[in-house]
Amino acid sequence: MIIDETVGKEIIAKRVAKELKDGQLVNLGIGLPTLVANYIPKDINVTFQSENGMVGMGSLAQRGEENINITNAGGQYVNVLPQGSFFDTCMSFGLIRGGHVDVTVLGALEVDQSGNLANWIIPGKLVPGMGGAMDLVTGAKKVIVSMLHTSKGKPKIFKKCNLPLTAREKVNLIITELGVMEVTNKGLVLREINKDVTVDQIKSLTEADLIISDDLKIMDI
Amino acid sequence: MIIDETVGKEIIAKRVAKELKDGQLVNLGIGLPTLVANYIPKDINVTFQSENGMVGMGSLAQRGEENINITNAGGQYVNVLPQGSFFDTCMSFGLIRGGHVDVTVLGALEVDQSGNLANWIIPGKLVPGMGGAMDLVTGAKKVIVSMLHTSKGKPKIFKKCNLPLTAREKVNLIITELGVMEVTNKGLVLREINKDVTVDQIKSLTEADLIISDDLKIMDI
Amino acid sequence: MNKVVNIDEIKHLFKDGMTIMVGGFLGCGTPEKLIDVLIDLNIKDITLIANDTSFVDKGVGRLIVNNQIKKAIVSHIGTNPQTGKLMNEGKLKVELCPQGTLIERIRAGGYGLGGILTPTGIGTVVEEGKQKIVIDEKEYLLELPLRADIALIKGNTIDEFGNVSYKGTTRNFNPIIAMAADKVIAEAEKIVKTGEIDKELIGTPGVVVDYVIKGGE
Amino acid sequence: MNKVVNIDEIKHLFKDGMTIMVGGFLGCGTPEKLIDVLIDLNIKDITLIANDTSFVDKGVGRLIVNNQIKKAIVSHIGTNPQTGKLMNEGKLKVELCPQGTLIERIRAGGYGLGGILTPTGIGTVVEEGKQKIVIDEKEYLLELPLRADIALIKGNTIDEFGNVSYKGTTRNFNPIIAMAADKVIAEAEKIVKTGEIDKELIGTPGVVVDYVIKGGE
Repeated sequence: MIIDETVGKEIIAKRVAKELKDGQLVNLGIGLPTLVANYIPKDINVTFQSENGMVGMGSLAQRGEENINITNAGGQYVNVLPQGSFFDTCMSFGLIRGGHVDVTVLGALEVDQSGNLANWIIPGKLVPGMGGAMDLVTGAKKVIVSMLHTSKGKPKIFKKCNLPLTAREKVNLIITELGVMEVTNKGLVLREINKDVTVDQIKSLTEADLIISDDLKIMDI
Repeated sequence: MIIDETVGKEIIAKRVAKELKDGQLVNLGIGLPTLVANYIPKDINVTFQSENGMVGMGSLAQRGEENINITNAGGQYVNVLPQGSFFDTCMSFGLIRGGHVDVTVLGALEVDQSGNLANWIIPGKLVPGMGGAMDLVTGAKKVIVSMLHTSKGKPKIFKKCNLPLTAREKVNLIITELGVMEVTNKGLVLREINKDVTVDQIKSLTEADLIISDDLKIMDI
Repeated sequence: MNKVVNIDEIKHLFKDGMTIMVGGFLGCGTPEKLIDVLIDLNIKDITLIANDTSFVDKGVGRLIVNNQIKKAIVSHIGTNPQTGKLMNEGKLKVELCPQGTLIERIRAGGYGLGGILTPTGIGTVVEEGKQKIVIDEKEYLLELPLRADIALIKGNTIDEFGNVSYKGTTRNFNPIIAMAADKVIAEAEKIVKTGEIDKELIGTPGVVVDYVIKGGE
Repeated sequence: MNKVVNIDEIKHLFKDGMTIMVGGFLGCGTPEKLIDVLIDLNIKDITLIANDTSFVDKGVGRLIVNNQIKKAIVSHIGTNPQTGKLMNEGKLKVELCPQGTLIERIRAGGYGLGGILTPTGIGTVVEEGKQKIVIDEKEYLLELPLRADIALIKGNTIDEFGNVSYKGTTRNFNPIIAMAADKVIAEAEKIVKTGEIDKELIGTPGVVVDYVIKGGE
């Protein structure tokens, strides 16, 4: 590990937050993506969707202040903000599939240079199910994969995913603690790099072919 | 005309009302079918749907007591009963197409012995559009055509409809001032006859082949 | 985030030849002030998607009378004689669609579905030119999605974020068309601060609404 | 018309081998008292249609643990380890379906549609064995309707006629499954006289509800 895991996750969350724009509707996956909410720039207004039936989701409810009728997609009690509202699952996935969700941020087991994503099953081992992930990746206008660059040193960004896909060629951006990679027609382009790592280090930790941007920048966090 | 038109309409409405059962959800078309609401037996509870977005529709609103937010499918101000509720057009036609509406009662330009119905267009003359009629006839569990037996003496019940259809083979029952006819696999069966007319009279006013029920009864009104 | 604007701030959105969806059922639940705007701007060659063409002096019926509609995709035109007249004169194209099919086509457009399979219209002229699909030995028509450039919706109370609450039978097409257009303008009877509407009463979430204007009460 | 009944009056409705839909998302919005009834009656070989299999001690998760489910059609089983265990042992069949597809399939079953066309699942194992339809050069999967013998829904306040109001995120599958089953049983936190719920708050019209029972608060 070049960068400590906890620090890495914070770097990822901060960088993802900078991708969000004023007025957007955003769905954050469970786990690491949830951290993004902590770093939204103060001058922009972003609304979070929770696919179990809410927009305007706020923070986790404080102990003792839980409303048992308001949960997030992980089943935890959450607050709802003034602009928020509730709806059924049809409407929730209408927002998702219909392209009303501007950005979805998800973790990955594997992602590849064609924008394929695998994050819902390891056959024979782990079968949680796809939940809303397939719809989110298929329907959201922009799909950001946010994850640690490797799994205990093993690459997670491939030329071609090995695991069953969540969706085909839908990922737009991959943000890890080491850099920012964009899926383009030409392949996977490294746009930004963490100031503490080298291009060679990233390449050695990435199975995919990385195209280095002519305009490579230091990761903006 | 064997029977006066106004009297005829009352006979039809009364007889249709007897087809309705406790607990049913019923959609009454504009015009003659609307009169049915006046004759519902007191001992049964029937709920009326209005396809513009309501169940539990009551009577027309009294002048001066109109709520401009509550109209029927004809655009008139109506009352809503205690069991009533409102919804959008998707839900309204979900109730209709999904078979939740037990009975739909409609008028007809033409109806035939196979259960075909034509009531939305006279090409080159009158093109009101189908509105919700096609969905109602296709989706309701039971389709009752209620109409005067003839149009100024000309038959409206045919071997085969001439006008463009509203739906194919969906009509279950035809109720006119002269009798009650059921669409069966074997053809159109005359089940009941108005006490003031003869079978020959009905036959002469019907272009369709009428099968006379072995158990022909006097019309129950 | 305050989406409440004056009429002047939305005028630039309208262009000749646009496809516009308008809420309402025979005028009930139609944003009349937004119809006024279309009339004032005299926007021409509109493709109108709505339940019906209302009455000559009400709702979208006024756009028909004012010759602003090129094509109307609706379920019913019987209450507005001018629609039939213009149609017969070849000045207005009318595509009649069963009401339940029409609203599901709009929903499909807004919900990212490729189309709908409905039994309605089988065995009628409605099936002409359409693909039929057999499921479980029953025939269904494949009907295609509809979307618009702009949707004009009417709400009762709307907050500054664009959350809309409806009353009575004014809902009809409104909550559905709000999902199926590139821009959504909501006309309110009453505008309140964000958060002041009981959340259980919100029928259209503000996230799909772009502009809010104040209409009549 | 009063649809409020005691538990004893609905017991006869349940039979081994039935298909049952249950509302709830990880247990939020699940009718726990109706789950109790299923457990008390020890109904076996149920085909369960729900969003997920919840947790071992909550909602439909309890039916999994009690070995009452033969097949589960759900979008997610990750929060209930027993589901995966029984599945691996061949004692439980699990059909995983994307959440947005699952709810639209149920809706199609309740709304009389022949199926849905969704882009979700294209290029994944979900498309296996399914018909693909190309609309406007884009591929969609044809997914088939789902219906059940019984739907068990959870509402907040319900009136005697069966009109249901929901709160917060307890809606999820509830209003949709209420349309897609031969019998619908609604569990209320609070029961009121018909007409006492603000009509604008009614999420499921009583006309589709057959029985109302009082649950916990």
